[in-house]
Amino acid sequence: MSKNVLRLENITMQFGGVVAINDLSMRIDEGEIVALIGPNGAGKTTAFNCITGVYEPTNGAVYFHDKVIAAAHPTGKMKRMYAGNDPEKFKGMHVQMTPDKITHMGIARTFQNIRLFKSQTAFENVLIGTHLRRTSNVFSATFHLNDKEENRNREKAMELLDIVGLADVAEEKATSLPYGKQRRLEIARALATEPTLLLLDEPAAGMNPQETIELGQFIQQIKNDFNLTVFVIEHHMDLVMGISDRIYVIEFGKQIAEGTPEEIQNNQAVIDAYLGGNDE
Amino acid sequence: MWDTIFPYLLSGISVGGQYALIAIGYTMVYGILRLINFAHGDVFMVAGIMMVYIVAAGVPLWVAIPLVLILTALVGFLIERVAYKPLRSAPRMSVMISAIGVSYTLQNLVLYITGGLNKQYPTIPWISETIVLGTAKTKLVTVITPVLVIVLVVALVMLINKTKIGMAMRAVSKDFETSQLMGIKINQVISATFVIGSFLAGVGSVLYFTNYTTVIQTSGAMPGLKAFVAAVFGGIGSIPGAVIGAFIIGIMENIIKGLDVILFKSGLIDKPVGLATFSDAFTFALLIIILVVKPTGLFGESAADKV
Amino acid sequence: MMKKVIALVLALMLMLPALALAEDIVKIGIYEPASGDSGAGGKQEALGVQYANVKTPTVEIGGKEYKVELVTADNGSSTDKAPSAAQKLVSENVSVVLGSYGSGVSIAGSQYFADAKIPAIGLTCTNPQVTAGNSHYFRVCFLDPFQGTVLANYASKTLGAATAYCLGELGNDYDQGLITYFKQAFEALGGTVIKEDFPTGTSDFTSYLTNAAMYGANVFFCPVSIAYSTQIISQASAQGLEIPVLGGDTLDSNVVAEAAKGTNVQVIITTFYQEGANAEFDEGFKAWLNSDAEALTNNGGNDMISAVSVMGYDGYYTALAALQAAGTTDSAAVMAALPAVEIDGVSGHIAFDETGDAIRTSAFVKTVDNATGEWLFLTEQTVE
Amino acid sequence: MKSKQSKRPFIITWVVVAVIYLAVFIAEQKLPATSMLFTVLKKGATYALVAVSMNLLNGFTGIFSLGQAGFMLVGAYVYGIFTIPVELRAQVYQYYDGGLVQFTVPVVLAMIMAGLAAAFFAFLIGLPVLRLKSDYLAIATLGFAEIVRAIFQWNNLGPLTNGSNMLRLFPNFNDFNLRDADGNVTVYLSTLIPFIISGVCIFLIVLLIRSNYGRAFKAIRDDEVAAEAMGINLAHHKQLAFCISSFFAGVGGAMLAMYQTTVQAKSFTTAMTYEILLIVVIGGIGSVTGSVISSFLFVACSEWWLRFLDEKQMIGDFEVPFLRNGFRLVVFSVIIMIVVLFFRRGIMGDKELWDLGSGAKKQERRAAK
Repeated sequence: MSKNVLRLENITMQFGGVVAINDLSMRIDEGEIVALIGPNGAGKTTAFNCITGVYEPTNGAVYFHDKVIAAAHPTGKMKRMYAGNDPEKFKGMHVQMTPDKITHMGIARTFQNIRLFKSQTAFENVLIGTHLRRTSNVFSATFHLNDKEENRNREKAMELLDIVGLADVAEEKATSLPYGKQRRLEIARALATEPTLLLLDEPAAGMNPQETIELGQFIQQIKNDFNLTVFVIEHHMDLVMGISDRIYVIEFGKQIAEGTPEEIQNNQAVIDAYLGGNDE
Repeated sequence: MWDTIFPYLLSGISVGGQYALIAIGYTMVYGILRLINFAHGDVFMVAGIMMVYIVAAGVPLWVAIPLVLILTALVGFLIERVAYKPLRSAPRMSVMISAIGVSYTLQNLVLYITGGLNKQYPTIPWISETIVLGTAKTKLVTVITPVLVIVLVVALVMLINKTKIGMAMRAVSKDFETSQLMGIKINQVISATFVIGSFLAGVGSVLYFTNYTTVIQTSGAMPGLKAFVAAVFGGIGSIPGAVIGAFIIGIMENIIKGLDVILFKSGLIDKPVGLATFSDAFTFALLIIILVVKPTGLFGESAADKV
Repeated sequence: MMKKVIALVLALMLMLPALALAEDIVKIGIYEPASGDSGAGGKQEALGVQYANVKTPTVEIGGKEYKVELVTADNGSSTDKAPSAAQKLVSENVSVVLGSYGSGVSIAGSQYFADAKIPAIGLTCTNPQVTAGNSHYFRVCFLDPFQGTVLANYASKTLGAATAYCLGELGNDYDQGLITYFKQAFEALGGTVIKEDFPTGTSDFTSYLTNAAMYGANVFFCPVSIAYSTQIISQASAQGLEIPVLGGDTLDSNVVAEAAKGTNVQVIITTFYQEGANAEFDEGFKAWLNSDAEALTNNGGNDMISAVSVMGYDGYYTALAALQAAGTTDSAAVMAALPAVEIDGVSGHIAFDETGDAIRTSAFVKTVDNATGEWLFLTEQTVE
Repeated sequence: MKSKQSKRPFIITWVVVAVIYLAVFIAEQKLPATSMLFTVLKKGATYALVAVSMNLLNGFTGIFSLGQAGFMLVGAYVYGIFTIPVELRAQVYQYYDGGLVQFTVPVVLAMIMAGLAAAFFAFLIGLPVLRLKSDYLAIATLGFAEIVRAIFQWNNLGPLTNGSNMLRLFPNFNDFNLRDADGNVTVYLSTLIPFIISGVCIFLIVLLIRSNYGRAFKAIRDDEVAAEAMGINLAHHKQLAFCISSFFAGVGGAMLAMYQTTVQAKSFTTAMTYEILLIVVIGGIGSVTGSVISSFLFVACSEWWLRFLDEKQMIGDFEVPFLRNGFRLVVFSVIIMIVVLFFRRGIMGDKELWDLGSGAKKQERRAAK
């Protein structure tokens, strides 16, 4: 087995009395494309938010390249309300990295409900993604002593736009682009942070079948070009089945299955819960 | 010791009650619109000025007081219609700036009308009388204020819990969009909120200016800010919170004013150190502390942001 | 409507210069607060100047008859509005400036007059800082070290006070200065002083009044703006304050007297003038007030004479004397002529010492008749 | 591939700026120094800097702070305290035996110290309050300004701050004029120098906004969650913007002190912050050019052009109604409300002077497509 990139151990996320994720454990290995699927409201985006540091999990730990990036156990008021397992297991190892720190370590993400910088052009959106790898400080930047780096970043941003096929709209306001292009722009922006793990939250939402097929090819291409590991939340089963090495299925915050696309397609629990009735 | 502290407590309770009546307006508007209505303190001041002019025009007090309260409610209603309603879909900062603009306008308008001079507030008989309470002498209004505040708050809470418009208010404050979809007439609810808030500010103004007797265009600014701090302190959006917060702020402020005396009398300091300088500053220090330690205030509920 | 207004305004602006050329005019600036905490006092002070201007609308300078035009600028009782108000007078090329009520704003505007070489005559700004260290600011009233001593003497010797509670507004140079001098004099007489400050915009003075009582003070000294003093008096009345309220010249206003009317708060102040001292002036001024509705409103609604109006009146004649002595409307020449000017004013003889302060040796002490709301003369106090 | 921004708009901008400075210089030599014009220009230059610094925070970083007056106060006091000539200190600090500080520093250094002191205060207050959300932050910073005001007036700090009394007699704008041996002014610089100080500071702010840090600030304004996900450290960047903005507010405070010739903590009120905020709004939130233009307009209207509204005016025998003290401010506030309600983008929206030329070109290009 190759080296694992991301590992979730017993993650539970509870909002007040509502358990959004319940004792979720998973691992993603280097070079894999792994998908997380499940019905609406199953807690997929919540899982992403726990990985990227937007939420602090109620219980459990997240490892990235075997380094803890989040670890918590129920405390305070939550101690009484906690409805998950193993409240004691992660005692004494409280870690909560901020999202920017996690991105800095090499996890980049896109958002389900596109969050581009709305006042800026497509080009500037990508350029902002290069900011975290800066060597300049606020003084050298103000006095434009970092021109070399700045030019390199500009070139890189342009290249990325080219790769996602948006070079011709570089100077357009990001939010004036059509939906599909905005999604690709989000990917370009995420790539600009030089990640090793890319989290895609429903990248095909709102795309037609043709675009979806292209997106699948595109994800595989960038995975190879940038040496990425990809973790994707998606509803389009064709896409999921087409590109994933492995798939996790969750329902009501709990994992109900894990395996290769073939295994998942034949898994009775999954069919019952998800594929059976409501294919979206 | 008690004799030393009691007069300050009394002053604090009195001013706290008046803050409470203003704070309710802040907290209700914030609950529904998520807007700090910076002009609310000025509505309070305008109520005072209207009273001065209406009584000066020869209207008897028993007509003037209800008239002022109705007009104040109307002022609140108009402000919302003119300055906030057109901005309903605008960013929050725009609405807040509009509120600051309204405050600026009201102050300047009153400056123009009064010529920038202090106006003597009409004396309202009975509640202006001096009474003796233990070691302290005070106006009767000091004692009436907290009682009246409690009565009004109970009435308000009943209104919110029992009536249709109250229910609508609660719904809107929980979820603006959804309640709109559910067919609640948002604009009516918001207007009602402003009318109630302004009406209470009007009541507060009668009590406040009976105690402190002069009105000028800036009279509303400080009480307004303090009342807002009280609303935040108690947990903005919560009416009982605002009231309790207001009493705490009022009492603390007066204790600070007398802190030199209290410390001096109890032998902790041997000469006054001028802490009264910080009577206003202390209120804001308290605000910053509460915001940092418990941003939702004493009784506020926290809500997670959706990502 | 809007168009009409704009048209009117434009027409007006075109006509203004034409009017100005019509006859010889000398401009005197009135640098007074017309709004803010000291607005009431500033307006009363300006009334004295306006009355004097009505009485003597022209002046002969260098053998030529000049019409005196008063140019007013509202300094808003605030040091941050003072510069532009001062600059407004400067840009109008006034020959001399009168004012201001309130020492802080006078100091704040001072540099602007100095830079433009325009002399200023302080009417009732009693803080020594106004005239100290400069050659352009003069003053016709007494100073705070003197006033503070008078008050301290009165409190200690006449009222027999041992402890004085002093209350001033934060950031008000007048209050702070006078309290400092009072404190020095009062402590020199063996008394104890407790001093506290309240932030600008305060209206709740109940706790400060409580403090005074708790410290066992025998007098409550609050030389604050009229706006604050009226509130202090009415709250003192509600709390049954049993000690006298002492104040400086700022409290000499019918507004304050009105506030004390019908209460049992004893208000004692020092001031420049007592109604009745000059019957001719009193009558003329009252007649003028009663003939002009706006003036009457600015005087607080009745025709009681405030000392500040008298100082305004005397200041106006001092300015005229200086213009005559200079023989020109050039402000620098007026400044040069001012130190030697002497007049016999309503408030007494006015002559300047080397710092530009009027030489004054006495102050009036007055109190309010609680039944009628009128000022009663107590004594005339002098200090060596 | 490099970004292909044309240099032309920038050249035009530089030319416009140079012409303005030249005009100011010439006007100052030729027109009487007492003209109201110079008051407006001096105060306008001061307010322009403060407004731009506030815009950096509110407009570019999306931090709704209302602490500007507080930081200006700190700057003004630090400038005053360290520049009053030693021999005049006894006079200024008359109740505090000449005060604690018994040395002076050069004006430029004092201005930088003023900025640094303000930035330091910002750093301290920023640690706790920058975590707060929009309106809570606004009210907390507003409260901070009130606290600072009280502290600087505290009697016990008198030897340093002169307590409740004003600071004065420090070098002001008129001291920049060159004089001959007799004290007569040979070259007037009292308006040009504030223009230069303010211009240099604003230029620095523009450079910052156009750097990668400026982009990060805008990213935070547009979407905090996304910005954080892009690796932008929110706390660090917000603190940075807050301190830089306060630095320039502090320098602006020092300039205001020079303009006013006196400093009094009492006058740095919330109303001052509101005024600056309204300037920013009128100019356009997110436009440096807009803030600058609207500062001058605002000051000119309030101090000069609309003054006539405060006085009785006669046209022949006809007295124009409504005109009396205070009317100016009523008209003024109505204008502001109209801008706030109906012209929400202000004068410039989020455009800059150098965008105006290229904006037209972009449209051409779009049309060509």
